[in-house]
Amino acid sequence: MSKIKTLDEVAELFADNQVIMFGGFLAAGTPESLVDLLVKKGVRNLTIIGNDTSYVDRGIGRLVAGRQVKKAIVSHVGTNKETGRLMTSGEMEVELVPQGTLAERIRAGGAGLGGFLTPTGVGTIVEEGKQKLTVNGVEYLLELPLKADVAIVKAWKADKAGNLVYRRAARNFNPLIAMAAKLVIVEAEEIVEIGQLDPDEVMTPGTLVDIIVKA
Amino acid sequence: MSKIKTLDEVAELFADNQVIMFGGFLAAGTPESLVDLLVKKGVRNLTIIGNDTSYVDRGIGRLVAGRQVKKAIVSHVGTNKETGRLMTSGEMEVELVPQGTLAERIRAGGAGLGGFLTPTGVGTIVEEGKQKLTVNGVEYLLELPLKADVAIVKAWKADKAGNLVYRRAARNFNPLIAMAAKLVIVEAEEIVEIGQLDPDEVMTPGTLVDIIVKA
Amino acid sequence: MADAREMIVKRVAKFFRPGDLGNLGIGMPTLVANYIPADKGVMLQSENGFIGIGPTPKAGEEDKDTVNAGGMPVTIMPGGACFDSATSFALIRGGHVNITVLGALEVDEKGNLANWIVPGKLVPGMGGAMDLVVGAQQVIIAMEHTTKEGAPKILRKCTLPLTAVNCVDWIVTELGVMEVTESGIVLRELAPGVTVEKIQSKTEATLIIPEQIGAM
Amino acid sequence: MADAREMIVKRVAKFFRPGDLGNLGIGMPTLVANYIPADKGVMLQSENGFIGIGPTPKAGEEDKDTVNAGGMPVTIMPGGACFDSATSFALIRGGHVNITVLGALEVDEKGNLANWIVPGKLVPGMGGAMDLVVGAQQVIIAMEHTTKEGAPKILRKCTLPLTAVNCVDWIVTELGVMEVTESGIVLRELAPGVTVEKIQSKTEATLIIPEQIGAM
Repeated sequence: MSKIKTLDEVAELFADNQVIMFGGFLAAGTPESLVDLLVKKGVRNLTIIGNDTSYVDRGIGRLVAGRQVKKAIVSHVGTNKETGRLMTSGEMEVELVPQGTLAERIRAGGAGLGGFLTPTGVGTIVEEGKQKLTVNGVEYLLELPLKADVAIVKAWKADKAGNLVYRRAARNFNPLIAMAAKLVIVEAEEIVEIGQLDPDEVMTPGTLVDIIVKA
Repeated sequence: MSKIKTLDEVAELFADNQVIMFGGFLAAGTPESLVDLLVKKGVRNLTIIGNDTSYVDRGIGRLVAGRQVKKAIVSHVGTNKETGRLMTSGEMEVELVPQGTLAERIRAGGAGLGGFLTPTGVGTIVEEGKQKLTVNGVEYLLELPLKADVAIVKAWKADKAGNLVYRRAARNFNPLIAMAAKLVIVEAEEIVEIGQLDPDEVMTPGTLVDIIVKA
Repeated sequence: MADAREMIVKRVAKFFRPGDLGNLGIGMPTLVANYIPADKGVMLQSENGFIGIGPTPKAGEEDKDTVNAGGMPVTIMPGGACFDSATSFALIRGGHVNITVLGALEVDEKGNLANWIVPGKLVPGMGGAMDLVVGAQQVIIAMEHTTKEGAPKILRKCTLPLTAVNCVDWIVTELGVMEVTESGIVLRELAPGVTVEKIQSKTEATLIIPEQIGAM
Repeated sequence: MADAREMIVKRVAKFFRPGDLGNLGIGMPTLVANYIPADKGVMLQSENGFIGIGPTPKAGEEDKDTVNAGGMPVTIMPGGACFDSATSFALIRGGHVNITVLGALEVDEKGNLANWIVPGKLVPGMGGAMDLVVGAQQVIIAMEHTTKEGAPKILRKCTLPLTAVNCVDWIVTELGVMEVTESGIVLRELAPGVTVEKIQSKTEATLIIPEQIGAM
């Protein structure tokens, strides 16, 4: 059964209220065709998890601007003025998470860990509501894993088995979210035959990937 | 200042009582020339941390057979009968750690985490002496990070800046230990010029590597 | 006994569905690979660091870096992928492995498993077994039904130190196929010529006997 | 003011030693790169996923995938390496970054730092700043000594929500160089024409004045 699908086929898989993890740092490494699809389909009340809310007119930021997002779990919103506005007006909930903690929470979700102890955020408002543990005299916050219904991943190359290679700074959160969601949908710039990627260059094993679309 | 050293120069850096992390799974991916050096120098009372104690006559197992090890933190000792004998006679301490927990503890050491929660080992003798936490109704063990004085790493290719590429199943614990030790010594099969490795194929950034020797 | 093992691994192979990622333990479980059709779309993980275990290489064509978790030379199939040990166990612990097949010293009716230590006698270490049985979506135990001395290995309660609690889903032996459920161990299939009385007589736990029992 | 910024970043650049891995925050800290000699053997990390930030590409030669943490096109130097965000912050949190340079809204005499939020006014998110100041071996604050209105930014106690406690090692402003110690903030260097009285008058925290003060 081929993993390669058309955008029309993929559109069926998105629904209101989904928790969606997205790859990308600002706009680099975000699957724009899949975001197009989400915008076009108009699904609402989404929870989005990823590094930032990008720009009003690029990347995941377009979902924010289109009021499709109920909650964003991100590390940075400063480049998208709509996020700030909707956050202040109470129309959208924003959970700000330190970037390293966010990456690690997604990794923990994908790796079956129940949480981890980080020194980041101790003594700041980030610690509010969190359990604190002292290990060997040092105080840490217990941070909990994040998982999602769907991950939308941007790859440079995919083979037909779903093995992925990312390029430069477009890697960012993509390999992490590909481990942490029930359904993993990949937008690849190039789709190659099985055997064309060397096993050592693969950054996400194909068994994690459910669906591939051509960018 | 070049990172490339001779084995004689490296010999100076090993000492009794060091905590040494080693790459390798059974004998694949262990830096044999560096183990030769440890055997030849005869340093003693070492604590070794890695996947297993390999075989009596190969890999890190040679240090065990030569009674150079005070304590081994490993997941498996079944292939080295000397480990079993010294463990039973009380001449060597062995801390058996589930393989995934071991890998994650080393990663946590390198990543500045204070520990992590894993379901592995709950309800078994592995939980003895460990803190248990319940998160969202599931019980986890709190496992703590591991760090070392020295990591001995086996790479396939290294560039002169210390960027490393591993090959096939010889990767295993090598990238993890390269993050978790004060001094990182790499044995590379091939040393290439800076610029000959594509930034996307590098598996361990060169800034983590202190010393490179040719295998 | 060779026939018993062959019957067990052939049956276990049938659990795999297209697209599954499997992990086979050392020993008898490894042989399951021989009975999964190559065109079925099943990938096998080697927990030392790759997905896509292929056939044993020909003599002289072994690659020192391409070995399985038992240290034996193997090959990597087209479409395979390599990774480090933390990622390998992130895949395992994170539920990305669909089926793991392992041997056992003891299994009990709560699905508890003991397969890594006989205190004072055999202390090889747990290796990856504890993570595999906690993380894999389905845990299948492939073993001979009793010890060499004929003592039952399927018990009311394990006596050896556990590998994990409540983790086993299926037990396949030369006598039959059993499913571990919340109510206990249900007999699902019997091997040819084996009666319910015979399999129960070699099992300490009381088997739950459903109306329909299949042929193994 | 351009001169002030240039003086600050030039001085900060001198903190870097051969072999160091540095991370420069967005804004003024980014300019520090211009004053680290290319042959010094310093590598810079871009926390969105690589080590080896190189010069801005020529117009038309930008690569959409090679951008810095501010989203601006950059290049990757020979000897650079790319990685995912978890690895990027493992490097940061794990102490593998030697120096991070960041701006500040407020710093206090305990080395507390506030640089990510002005409640109700400016809520951009902390991005990577909280991890950087906790994880980097040395935290250097590069900022103008006072606010645009002339109010002190080096305080007895920060009033804004913190980025981290007790994390700042050095403060470099257009008036001088200060080291944050367990006893308080020690004045180490004065800019040309600046007196102890002048820098103290623009600083809320009481500076510790050693016998020797260098020239910035």
